[in-house]
Order: sequence, then structure tokens, then C-alpha cells
Amino acid sequence: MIDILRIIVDFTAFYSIYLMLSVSLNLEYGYTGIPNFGKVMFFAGGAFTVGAIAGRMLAPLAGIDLSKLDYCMNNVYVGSLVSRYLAQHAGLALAVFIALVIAGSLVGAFLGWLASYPSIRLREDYLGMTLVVSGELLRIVSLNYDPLVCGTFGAKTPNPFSFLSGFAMDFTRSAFMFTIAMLTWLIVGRLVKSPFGRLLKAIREEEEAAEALGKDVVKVRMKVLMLGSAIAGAAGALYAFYIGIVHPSDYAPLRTFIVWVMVIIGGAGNNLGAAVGALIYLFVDRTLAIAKTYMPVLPFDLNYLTYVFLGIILILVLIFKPEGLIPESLEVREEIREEASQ
Amino acid sequence: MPLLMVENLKAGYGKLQILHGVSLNINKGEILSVIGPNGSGKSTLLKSIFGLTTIFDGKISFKGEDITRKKPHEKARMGIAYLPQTDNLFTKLKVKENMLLAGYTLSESEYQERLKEALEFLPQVKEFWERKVWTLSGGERQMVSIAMAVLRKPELYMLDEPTAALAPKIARTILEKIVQLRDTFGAAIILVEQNAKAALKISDNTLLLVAGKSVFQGSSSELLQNKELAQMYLGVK
Amino acid sequence: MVSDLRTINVTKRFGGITALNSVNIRVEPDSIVMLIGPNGSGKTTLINVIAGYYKPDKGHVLFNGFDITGWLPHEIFKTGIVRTFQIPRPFKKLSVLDNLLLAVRSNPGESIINALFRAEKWKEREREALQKAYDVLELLDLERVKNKKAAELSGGQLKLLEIGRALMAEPKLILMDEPVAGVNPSLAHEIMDHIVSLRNTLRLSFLIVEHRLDIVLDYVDKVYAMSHGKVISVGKPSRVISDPQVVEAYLGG
Amino acid sequence: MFSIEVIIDAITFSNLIIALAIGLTLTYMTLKVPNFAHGDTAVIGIYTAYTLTIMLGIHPYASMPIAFLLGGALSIITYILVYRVIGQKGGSITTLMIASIAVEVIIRSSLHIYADIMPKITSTFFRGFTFSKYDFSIPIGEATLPGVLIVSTLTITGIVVSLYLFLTRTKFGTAMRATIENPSLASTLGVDVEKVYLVSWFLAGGLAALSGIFLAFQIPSDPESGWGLLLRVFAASVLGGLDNIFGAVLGGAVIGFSEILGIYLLSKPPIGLSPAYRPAIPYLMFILVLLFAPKGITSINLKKLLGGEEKK
Repeated sequence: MIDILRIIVDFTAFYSIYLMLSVSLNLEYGYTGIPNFGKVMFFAGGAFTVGAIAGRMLAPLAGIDLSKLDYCMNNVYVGSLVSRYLAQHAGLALAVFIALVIAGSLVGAFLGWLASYPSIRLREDYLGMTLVVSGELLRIVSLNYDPLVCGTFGAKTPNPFSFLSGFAMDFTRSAFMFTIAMLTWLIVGRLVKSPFGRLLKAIREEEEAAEALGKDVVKVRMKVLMLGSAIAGAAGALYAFYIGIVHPSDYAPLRTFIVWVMVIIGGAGNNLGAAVGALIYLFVDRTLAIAKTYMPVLPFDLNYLTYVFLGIILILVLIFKPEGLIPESLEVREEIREEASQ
Repeated sequence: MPLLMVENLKAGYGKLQILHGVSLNINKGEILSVIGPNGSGKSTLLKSIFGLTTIFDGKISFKGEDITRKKPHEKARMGIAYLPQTDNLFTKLKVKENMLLAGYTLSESEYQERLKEALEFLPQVKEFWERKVWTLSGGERQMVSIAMAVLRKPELYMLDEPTAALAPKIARTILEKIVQLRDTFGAAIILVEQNAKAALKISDNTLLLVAGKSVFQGSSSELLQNKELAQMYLGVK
Repeated sequence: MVSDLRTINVTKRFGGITALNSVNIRVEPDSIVMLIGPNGSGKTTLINVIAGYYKPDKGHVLFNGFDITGWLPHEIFKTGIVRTFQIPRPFKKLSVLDNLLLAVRSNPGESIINALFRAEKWKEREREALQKAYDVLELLDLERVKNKKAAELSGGQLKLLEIGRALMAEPKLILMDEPVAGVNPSLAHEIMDHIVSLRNTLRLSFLIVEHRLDIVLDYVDKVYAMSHGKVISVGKPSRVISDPQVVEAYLGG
Repeated sequence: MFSIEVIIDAITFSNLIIALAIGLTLTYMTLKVPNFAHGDTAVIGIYTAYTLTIMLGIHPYASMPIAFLLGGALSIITYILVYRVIGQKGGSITTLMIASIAVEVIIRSSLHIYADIMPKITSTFFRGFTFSKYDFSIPIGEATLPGVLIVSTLTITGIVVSLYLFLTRTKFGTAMRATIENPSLASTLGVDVEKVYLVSWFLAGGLAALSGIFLAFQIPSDPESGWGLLLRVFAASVLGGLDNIFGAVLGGAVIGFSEILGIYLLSKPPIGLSPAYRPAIPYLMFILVLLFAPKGITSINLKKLLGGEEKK
């Protein structure tokens, strides 16, 4: 019984992270038409923020003098001491958790602002390539520049939920993550139903006509990329805390691909589609991961087969159901209409 | 039997109807000029005959055969050459490469023979034989595109504003060449012209198009004497 | 509503071609002004310069005395000049109603913060906009299709929607690029009737580029004829179309 | 300033990037979409050669024609099954790019599965191998020229020259260039546009697989090698303007040389940068090119030099 609960709790944590990523890509691509092929960069931005700051910032509190020892060589040790310290200070631990998630989203937003510079000027194909390359550039720098997240060592992240233990800890952590993810989903859902969401679709459909109607297209695109990247950054921070270590090689372009799979299968331009897409992906992924432990030993890593399947499914959807499972809906604006007729 | 016959053609782009019933006839060895203010559907008429628009209603027959629903390349093979106003040449390619492509479907010996004919007709083309098209002037380009058409020996030429944006002197040379096309090859030519006066001078018959409808159809001299031409042309009455 | 547009010696070159050569026009308050001329005479270029899509090489565009030369399209919109496109550019996947609502001037709901947290700021505005949109729908006879995707409209309806969006924007001056091209004559006359009544009731001004002289001429106050980037004739419609220079330009002398 | 070894490295590496950039540009010109699976096609060539070497004892250089055919065939298959279908259904550029990324993931993951399975059959590692032990070398004076330098230089020169002759001297080659510029005009003249596209994709895939083999003579290869190559090839092709094959040659040379010579200089004192930053050089160049010369170096210079007209 506890096994199933554990699986559900673990699933919820992952779902929270992927939900945020797919919601943010859907906002950018589905609603505004920005093909963000560098999603992983903003996700990494948030995770690196946690990896770079958390251990170093809290070490003095745990009684460690970082001037006397090499942080990167000892960061696992430092991390566990910090976690032990946080276990005694639940309030501080949660404050650190929230603060770093916010910091991660700010860093994401900053990277989004940087990326918006080319994204305003470039055609979609060039933009796609640029964002992929930028993401790889960040990964190479982070792999080799130790002061960031200790390069190939990776940086241990302290566990802000160490004041609890066992299932209670896992449950609380997942509950926190899920709350943040649901809030994000609801907020974005509210946003895309508002006149702002309508404006995004208009820019996606006909940029010049939107300009002719007085819309500052450049500024709106910039805002969207910053908001989407802030969400991705927060997701990265949550992921860093959840996994317990930030390792640059974890932030490979394949992650971007997975988010695209979720958005396309779920249905671009529909906030519910993003949630459903993430659910479907995660269900397939987790089921296979669990099945793996019960299966006879395969002559190859099952993950690769999963990716082959995902790729094929994605192509089939693009060919036969390009609008996704839950297509974009036509906004009828019932509520306001009724009020208006009164 | 006329070479080409268009009956009550209604056509446009997607849902947008531009032609609201146009009819015309043209015989071998005849120049028909299509004139009218812009926006009246002159270019659309040529495109529709060639099969590049949505046809809602009407009939197009060529040499007695119904070609209303035929595809452009089939019409090209039947002997209709359509020279659009722009994008009628490969600008990044040399003139000689453009000519080679005009004879793409011909055998080598046939190609050489036709090329000789085409260059006899338009000897000027030899002067810029090795140059890339984008380095040519507008008039030179027009020469090349006519030479490309001649190479394919069509029975019907459809020329969309061949003198647009050309200096008057060069425009006259092009119009002279068009007359020669008729006289040398006995071809039929539909000529869309903005410059109505110049077109009327060289054409046998004229079709005046206003707002997607044929307003006048008949001999050019008749129209030239018509005092109300100007008013009709402007589409005021 | 005040609206006085002038261009002063506006010149625009593309490469070696002078598309506009020192053009001076004026659209007086409460007037319908028409631009005519053969292909390539520079009419649409002039519209694009006024609407901010091109920057002129020389000259000025003045609106109500303000120099708006070189402003960006969305800045020009804020002054009260609204344009329509020759080929309609609807937001295809949005409903007709949403297409209209999008044209609302400085909608507070189009900011992220307001959209999320200050519904009271924009709901009211949205309600007003909706009332107005219904008026526009009725005016243009588009009520039946209000909840259809714009992509499903006919060509004529798209033309009307294009005008509808301009009306929603509380314009002072509407620049219209071929509003009745490709529209059947009875609808075209209706559109022109609307334009006249808008001029009379809302006191809007119009600058219209159109080739369908047969339809439009009767409705306009003043005509500018252009040829090769220059204004060659100006005045009452009847005068301009009988001007030998204009006829000559059209026939290509 | 540079030792002969560094120069040799730079030439060999540039040859590879040039060959790949030519192929990427060819397919880009047909669909206007960057083919994300292009780098993986090169790795398919590597694995083809490696498998033939391990199992049949065929020398990697001798496998080049087989790799060429296999890469070309695979490239055509993906074009027909994926890009053409989506294109005909009216898919946007972004849709085609997503599909291309999906193809990339499928090929790369399949290569991983292959690299997992094969060692169990052949008892040999299928990751991190090189062909260097199969290479020959020619001593010239003080230096030793590795075989891959000679073979790759001859091959790439041969390819560029024959491609040039094919595109400019043959009727079909001329038709290819014409189709790329204006497909609808070409089709009205009787050119089979579809055939042109198939040939382009075949050549692109074939060239990639064939030249991929050179990479394994220089550095250890595995299924991930294609991704890093791809991004360098993006840089090279974009630098070349993505609209002409000879721009791709120039772009490939510039990127290849800057990477090898650049990291050599930067890793020496006083800077002493870690050589692991090597890929950052082409990536940075890519971003700079897009920000400051988005149409590529060749297009700008050509236009200014020849005083050509502006084209929309």
C-alpha cells in the first residue's frame, strides 16, 4: 500500500515540474507562436540558481567556513550538513525553499529577457536554431566553470524538507510542488482567457494587423518570453531541490524535446491541453520506468526505446492530428456577453 | 473556330471573386489587348486562363478542347505560354541557363535548332548570354523571357504587362517584338497593358475590362475612335 | 473630433526608384478624400508612409499639427489614425467578435498585471467594448457570424470586418486601402453609405485608395490623382476625372 | 605560431564541417527548414563503417561508398515519410522543425540501442571507438601527415568540384538550382520538382554519412557525436547564408578553423582556458553571426561587391 502511495507522491512531484514546463511552452508557442526550442536553457537557469546559491549561502549557518575548504570538492558533505541544520529550523528551511524558487524564476525571466532580443528580430527557423545553440552554450559553460554548479561534480542541493522524514517528507514536498504547479496553471489559465490572452493569439495570427491596431508586438513577445521563462526557471528550481543535486549534463536538449511532445500531443493553444499532454507523457514514462524493474533484462537501455516511441508518436500526431488531443477552442465570451445584455 | 475561346468566366482567389463574367475570342495571327484600370482583373484573367486561380464558373476552350480544369503544366504542353509580370525568370541563373531550362523537355538536337530560331528572332539576347539575370536591366530581362517563350514555340502567348516599369524607348522595342511574334510565327497573343494607347496601336482587337467585367470588345480602331473611351476606361460610366 | 492630416513634401525612394516625389496632400476635418492613379503611382506607398510602415526619406507627416513623421505603426495608431489593409488580415482563428474587441484602444486588460489581478479595471471596459462591438456588428450586418471563426467568413464579410476593426478603434481618421475591391456592387455601395454616415454622425475623416471609381466617386469630397509618385491633379471628383492630365496618365500617353 | 599538428587538425576538421554544411544547405534550400537529424546521419556513417570493419574486416575508407548509399537512402526515407507528408498537409516551418527534431531523437536513440546491443554480439565496444589504428601516415620531412588529412582533403575537394560541375554544367544540375530559386516556374517548364528534392535529400544524407567517417579518425565517437556536429554545422551554414552551397564551403572552413585554432590559442598561457570549452567557440560565433549578420557573410559581401539590386 505504501508502495503505491510512494509512487503517486513521486509521480505528483514530477508532474508538477512537467506541468509547469508544458504550461510555459504552451504560453509561448501555443498562444503567441514563439517556437522556443531552448526551453531547457531556462529550466537550467532556475536549477543552477539553486545549485549555485543554496549550499554556499547556508554553509556558514551550518558552521562551515568556506574559505577553508574547496566547496566543490566537498559539496556533498556541505550539503548534508546544511540539510541537517535545516532539519532543526523548519521555518528557515521553508523560507529558503520559497526564496530560491522565486530566485530561480527571476533568473529564468532574466534569461528570457536576453533571449527575447534575437527572438524579436529573427525568423522562426533561425530563432529555433539560436535557442538550441544558446542552451548548449550554457550547458558547456556550466560543465566547465566550477564556481557555478561545480562543473562535472555537480552541486548538492540541501533538502529543505529534512525537518520531516520518510513518507511525511515526500508527501509534504510533493504537496508544496503540486500547489505551486497548480497555481501556475490556474494563473496562466486566467491570463489566456483575459484580453491579454486574446492579444497573444492575435499576434500569433497576424503580426502586422496587430500593429495596425496599436499593439506593441515587440513588447508583448518580450513579456511572454520572460513570463514563460520565469515559469520554466521556477520549475528548474523545484527540480533541483527534488533531485537533490544539480548536474549540468542533466540539462540536455532532450528535455526541450519532451516538453514539445507534451504540448503538441495535448494540444497547442489550449491550457488544458498542456496539462493533459504532461499527464500522458508522464504516465507513459513512469509506467515504463516501473515496468523496467519487473521486466527481464533487455539487451539495451529501455529509455532509448521510449524516446524512439515518443518520436514516432510525435510525428504521427503532427501528420494526423496536428491540433492535438484537446484542440484550441473558439472563445465565445459567454460570461461577459450575458452581463452586457442585462 | 477561334484558337482560344473564353465564355462567361467567373474566377478569383479562394473566396474572393475578381472576374464577374468575362468572354473573349482570339484567332491565330491576332493580337488581342486587354486594357482597363488597375484592379479591373486583367492579370487575374490571364492567370485564370492558365489555371492559376479558382474558377467558379465559365468555360475555356483551346483549339476546340475544353481546358477549363486543366493544370498549368498541361496547358503549357498544349502550346500556351504565360509570361507573368514578375518572377518569370530564374534571377540567380545565367541567361543561357534560363534558356536551357526553357527547352528542358526538348532533345539536344531539337533544343539547338529552336535556340537558333529564338536567337535569330531576338539577337540581342546573345549580348548578355553569359550574364546572371539579376544583373540585367528590365528591358533585357523582358527580351530573355520572350526568347524563352519563343523557344517553346507556343501557339498562344499571354503577356502580362511586358512593358511595365520600362523606359519608353525600350517599351517601344518590346512592343515591336510582339508585333513581329505575330508576323513571323503567326502566333496569337493576348497582351495585358496598362499603357492603353500603346497597346491599342499594335493590336487587332481589344477587350476593355472594368471591375471584372468586359465593357467593350471589338476592333482596336473602333475603340480608338470612340470618344467616350476615356470615361469608359476610368470606369466612371 | 478633430482630424487634420497633411503631408509636406513627402519623398520615398526604394533603391533607384522614387515611389513618392514630394507629395503634399491634405485631409481636412470631416472629409472623405480619395487617392487615384494607375498602378505604381505611389498610392499604397503613401498610405504606408502615413501609417508608419515606411519612413519617408524626406518631408513630414503632420496630424493635427503634430509632426508624426517616422513614428512606429502602433504609435501612429495612438494618435487616432487607423488603417485597413488591401487584402484583409483577420485574426483567423479568433471569433469575429474577438477580432473587433481586439481593436479597442488601450484596453487595460491587455496588461499582465491587470488581466490577472484587477478584473474590475478591465471588465467594465470590456462590457463597453462589447456594446460597441454589437453596434458595429449591426451596422455592418455581421451579427449572424459574430461567434464564427474569422477564417470562415466570405471575402466580402472579411472586408467588412476589416472596416469594423477600424471603427472599434475610436478613430479620427481611417486610411483605407481598396475597401471595395472584390466586393459586389450592392455591398460596395452599402460600404460607402456607411462611410458617409460615419463621417456625418461621428465626424470621422477618410483617406481612401480605390480603383472602383464607378462606385466610390459619388461619395467623396475631394480627389487626388497621382502618377509616377507625384500628385498631378486635385479637386472635386468631376473636375479631376475630366482633367486631361489624369486621363493621359491612365491611358499611358 | 601554430604547430603543424594544429594546422593538420584544423584542415581535417574543417573538411568534415564543410561536407556537412553543404548537405544541410542543400536540404535547407528545398524546404526552408534546418534538418536537425543531419548530424546523426553522419554518425550513421560512422557506425556503418565501424560495423563493417569489426564484422567483415572492411577498411573504414573502403566503407565510404556503402555509408554514402545508406545515409542517402535514410535521408530520402525521412523526407518521403515525414517532411513531404507534413509539407503537403500545409504544416508550418515550426511544425516541420518539430518533426525534424523528432526524427533526430529517433535516430539518435536507435543508435544508442544499436550501440547497446552490438557489443553482446561482437564482444567489442560500440562507444568511444576511433579508427586511428586503421589509418596510414606519410612522413614528410619533420612532420607526419595522417592519412585522414589526405583522404578527407581529396574527398571533399572532389565532392566540391564535382558538385560544382554537376550544378553548373549539367542540365539536371541547372534544373536543381532553378527549382531551388522558383519551384513553380521550374515546374511550368517541365522540371520534375519532386525528383529534384529527392536528389537533394539523397546527396545531403549520403555526403553526411560518408564524411562522418572522417570524424572517427580524429576523435572517439558515440551516438551523441552527431548532436555536437549538428550545432557546428548550423553555425557554418548560417555563416554561409544558407542559400548557396559555396557559402557553405566558406562557412565550414571558417568555423572549422576558428574552433581548432581558437581553442589552441585560448588554452595556452596567459589565458589558459580549459580545452573543454572548445565547442563554445562555434556556438558563440553562431550567435554573433545571427545578431550582426543574419543573412550570412557571403550574401552581404557579394551584394556590396557586385553592386547588385535588392531582392525581396
